[in-house]
Amino acid sequence: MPVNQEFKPTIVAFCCNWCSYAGADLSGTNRLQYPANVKIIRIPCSCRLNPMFVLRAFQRGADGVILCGCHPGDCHYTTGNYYARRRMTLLFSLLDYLGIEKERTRVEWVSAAEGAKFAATMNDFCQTIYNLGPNRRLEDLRCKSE
Amino acid sequence: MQRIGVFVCWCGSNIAATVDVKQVAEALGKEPGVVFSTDYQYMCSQSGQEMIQEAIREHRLTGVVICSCSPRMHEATFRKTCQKAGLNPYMVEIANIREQCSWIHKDKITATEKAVILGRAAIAKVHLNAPLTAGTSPVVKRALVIGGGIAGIQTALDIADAGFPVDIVEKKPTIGGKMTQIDKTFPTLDCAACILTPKMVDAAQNENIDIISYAQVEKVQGFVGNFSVTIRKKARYVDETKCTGCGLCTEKCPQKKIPNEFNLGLDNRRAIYIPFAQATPKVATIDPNYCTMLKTGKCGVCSKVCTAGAINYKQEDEIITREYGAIVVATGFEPISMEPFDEFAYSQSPDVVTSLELERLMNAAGPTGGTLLRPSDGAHPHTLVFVQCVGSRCDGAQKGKSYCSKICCMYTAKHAMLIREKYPDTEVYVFYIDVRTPGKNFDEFYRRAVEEYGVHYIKGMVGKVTPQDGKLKVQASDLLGGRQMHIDADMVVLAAAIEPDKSARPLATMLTASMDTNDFFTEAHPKLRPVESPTAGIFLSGACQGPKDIPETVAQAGAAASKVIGLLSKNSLTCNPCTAKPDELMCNGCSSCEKVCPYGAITYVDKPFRGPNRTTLTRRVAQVNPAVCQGCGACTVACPSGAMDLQGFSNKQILAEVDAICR
Amino acid sequence: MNWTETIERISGVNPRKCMKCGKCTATCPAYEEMEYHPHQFVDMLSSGRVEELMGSRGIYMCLSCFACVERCPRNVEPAALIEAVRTAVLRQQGANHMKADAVPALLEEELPQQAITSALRKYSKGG
Amino acid sequence: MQERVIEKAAQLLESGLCSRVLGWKKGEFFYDVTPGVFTTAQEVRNEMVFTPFCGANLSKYLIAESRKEGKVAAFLKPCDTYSFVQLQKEHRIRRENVYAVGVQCEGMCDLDSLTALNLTGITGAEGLGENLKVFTLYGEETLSRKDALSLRCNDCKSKKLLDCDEILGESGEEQDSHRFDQVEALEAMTAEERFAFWRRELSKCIRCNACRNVCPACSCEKCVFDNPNSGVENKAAADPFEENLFHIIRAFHVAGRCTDCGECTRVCPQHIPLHLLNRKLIKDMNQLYGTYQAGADFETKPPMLDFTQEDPEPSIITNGRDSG
Repeated sequence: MPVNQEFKPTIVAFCCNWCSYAGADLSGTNRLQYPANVKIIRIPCSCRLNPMFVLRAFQRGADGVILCGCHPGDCHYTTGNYYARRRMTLLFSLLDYLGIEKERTRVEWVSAAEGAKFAATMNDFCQTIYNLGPNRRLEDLRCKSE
Repeated sequence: MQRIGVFVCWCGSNIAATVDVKQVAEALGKEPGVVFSTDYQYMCSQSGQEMIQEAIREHRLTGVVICSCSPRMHEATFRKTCQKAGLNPYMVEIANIREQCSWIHKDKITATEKAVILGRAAIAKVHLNAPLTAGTSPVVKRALVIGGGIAGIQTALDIADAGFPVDIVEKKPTIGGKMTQIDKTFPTLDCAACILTPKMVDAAQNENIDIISYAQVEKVQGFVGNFSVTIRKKARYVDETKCTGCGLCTEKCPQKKIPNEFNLGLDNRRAIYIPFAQATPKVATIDPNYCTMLKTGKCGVCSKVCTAGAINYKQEDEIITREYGAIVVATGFEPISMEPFDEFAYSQSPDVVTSLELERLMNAAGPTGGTLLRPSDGAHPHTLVFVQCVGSRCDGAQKGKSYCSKICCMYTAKHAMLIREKYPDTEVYVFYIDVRTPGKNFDEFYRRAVEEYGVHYIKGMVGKVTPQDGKLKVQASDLLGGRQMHIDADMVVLAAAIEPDKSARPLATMLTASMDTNDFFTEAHPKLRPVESPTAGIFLSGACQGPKDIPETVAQAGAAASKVIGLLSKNSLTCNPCTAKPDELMCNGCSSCEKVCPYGAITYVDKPFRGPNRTTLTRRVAQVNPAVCQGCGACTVACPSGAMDLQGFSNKQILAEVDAICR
Repeated sequence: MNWTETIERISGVNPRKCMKCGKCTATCPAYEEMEYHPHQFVDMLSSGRVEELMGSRGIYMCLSCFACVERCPRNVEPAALIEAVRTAVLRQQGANHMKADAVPALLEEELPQQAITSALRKYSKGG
Repeated sequence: MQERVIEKAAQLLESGLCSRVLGWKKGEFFYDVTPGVFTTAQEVRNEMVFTPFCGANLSKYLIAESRKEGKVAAFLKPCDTYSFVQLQKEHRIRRENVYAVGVQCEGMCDLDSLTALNLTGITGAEGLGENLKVFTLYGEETLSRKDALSLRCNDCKSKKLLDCDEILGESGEEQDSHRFDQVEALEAMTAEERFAFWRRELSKCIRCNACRNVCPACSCEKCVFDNPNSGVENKAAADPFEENLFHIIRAFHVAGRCTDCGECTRVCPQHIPLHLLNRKLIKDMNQLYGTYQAGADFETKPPMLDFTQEDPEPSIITNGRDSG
């Protein structure tokens, strides 16, 4: 993925501790490369992700935020990812409604055995964000319209 | 202000190869609050840990950040290390700069830069860590084994031996599982029933073991040490306490034409049946789909005939709810369906059978009374063709399984040997890709089949089987002989691939145990923790975790039992201290959190609060039971006022990590 | 001219997926007429003996009945491979397997018209 | 109707059934009716009103009032009763301390709806049954009340009076309002247009917190924006983004609890159409998880605190769907 010098996207990945964090580790153990722009924050379950954290990441200059969790039905806490699924769907819909590019946010279910899928998802997401360019809209949603 | 120590690990060359550890240590040393920063080849080694303890004492550290491998690897180690040095174990944070940094980036500059950022995030988090102490929760001294095959029985026996009560829940009317359908077992050729039935009787008579047969698990709640399981015991329409198992009713029942699942449909049984002679519990069961009395209310022959008066047509499903400290999954396997493999004409000719069906045909208690006869015309077969790897080692996408089913080579060698020994006039061909007999005395067993009993092992595959005028025209390739063979066979036996029992899927969701793409249960660690599921308190025994033969199953059953005994012998478990904690001053008492809590750990109470000008207001506030809460965090997001926060992963900590990463 | 690489590109077959079980050869109805059999196509491609395969007469005996593709447990598609070998042969100068003037000799009353046109398609470049 | 309301209030106070009455009080201007608590029948007769400008939703005040000693009577319009039920569902109101009087509502007007009819120099207005008499410097004007209804009353979703101890007039029925038209219009725009629309609207926000203070669903003991250790505490926005953070987080917090009463837009001094944010979430929730009206009953679980195994994946948004 050609990352030219000027635009280095910052991508925050929230990974649930039981499945996708283990999936990330597995892709590491298999030495599957994905861009260094992705930084992973470990949360106990995908249901721990508060929309505030996603907005805070964008506010602090992140260009893309992805939430990885267990496949529905696989959640260590039985129902965690079902709530996360609803919350993220509404958050993405609201951001899209405000005119923010909807490709900047994504949810992906990655199990502990899917190291390859994790790496592939990160590569694909980085490429999408790289094509989208830096995150301008969320920054200046406030300044005067032309 | 926190006094933080940063320790960057080389992990030999795993990290140091692509991350400049010195630069990372130096960069993190400048972060606010960091008073000590160093690097070392192996932080997790004895000397590495001593270095940490030394630094804690010397620099009076209040927080420790270790940039090393994944926390899933050594979080526990480093927490113990710091605890020994007098630091609260939850004041330690780990930055994963190996699996999520050094191993996945080749360019040293970017990898180092990322390692520094990850380190900063960990430092930002540790600044806001609060010392936590793990609470304890009681352990219910009773185990549950789901599945009554050899795996379940062996696990239950071992647990019962250690003095703990254990329940076996078996879906079928009797325990015993697949092994009861098998004739002889490899490599010793002793008869399956002879070595299994004593264990079944043991299990039945053992006062610590309670067999709940013809029942399925419906609901599982709670967590390790405190599972509450709801079991549905299906109605048998026969009173277990009265029935003596005499079998009179099974002879008199007018409904005769029901395919007998125990013999895989090769013969019929009655509407009221006992699967086989040594069934445990030896109690008749009425099949509601076929019994005319239950369907139309006209018949009742069995209740007239029954001397013990055990028949009760009004019997209802019984719901049993019990508390357990540990659960062992032993749901076993099923051969896959042969329908998609129409090139072998499995559904066109009764003489094309799977290996399990062959077991029944050769078994003394089987439909043909032990003599091998062709299902089509009952004649004695003279040429048999065995086809290996049917559905195994396939592409796995369209049809068949991608894995090797492990047990087929051995049981095919066993079948070939037994047939050649009992009927020397038969010709036996085995078409194989490669024979895999890696166990103890296994290869010698296979060589005996070839050398002593003259079984024709041909490296090649059967391409097509066409049933024609009473014979099966087999067209196969002989790769070593470089020829295409055409054999007129009397019977073709398919070594079908095996897959997990279908009922395992809903069970996995109930137990929050995850499954791999082939629906086998995923173990906590393939090499180091093969008999535990990632969910604490759930253990795996037998083929539900992957294809395996009886010796391995029994070994794994023993291992699972020892893990259960290890768990049940504890009076209490230290539970996860990272639980939710409400801030009562800000709690609205709106019970949003209670609605999303999967464990029901939240209750409400009216508490007095100081109101304006010295009045007291009583307000409804939430309370979390730390022993029940597992720390998932669903409530923290459902709570609008942010009153509910999760210790160890608090809102402020995660926001600090986000800030550190995006800075 | 590196034939192995071109044939892999044309056919899209990955010979490494083959586990040498021989099921394709077992189901091949034209086994007797060929000196190299379907499992050998794959093996020869992966061991670089493609020229030898292109020289053999057997590649024209394949009926493209696709039984080997249907039955292969690893989805290796030997038929697609041999089709690519035939195409590679035809692409060479003047290497048409069936010349136009040879056709009348092969004609028989009951030979369906379709057989001739499909043979021309398969055995000559012009098709 | 005003006389009946005043009579009822006075009668409740004199009979001693209630020690206080929560109703609408004459404000400084005719269109500026403020909520008020009356303790004596005499106060009620002087200051209590029920004019076509009583837009205020009184149920939020019951949180504090129901905790005090003695019973409080409260006059609630149909849309207010939805908030009343929703707050009870969240155990915020002690029902036993409240005597709820439902008041039939013909739809309320406000200054904007009058000026929209380019009436100038308005000095007063009076409701006369079906129509409205407006006094201006240049003479009187009588028009039908329907034309002067405020925006939210035009697409009123229900005239039903829920959980009332007594009703003045009748309790109406739910109406299929086209309240999502504006949301659909916005969704039909391209992302750039939507972004420009919201940038223009949200840039007007002066963080006066009026929308939060009036919203019955936004009634936390201590709001996350006022709480120093919430991590997102901010009074005035430090950077451009924090303005929108406030509105997005607020919309998210009330998701599933907002009864779409429209108070936020009514009180916004900058006339930002804040209800369009909440309505968008309500529309999505109805579309994705089944129609749900907050405060309609006491049992059903709000969509954000519930789930089904078959919920659509978030990619339904990111990979695009017909946003209509």
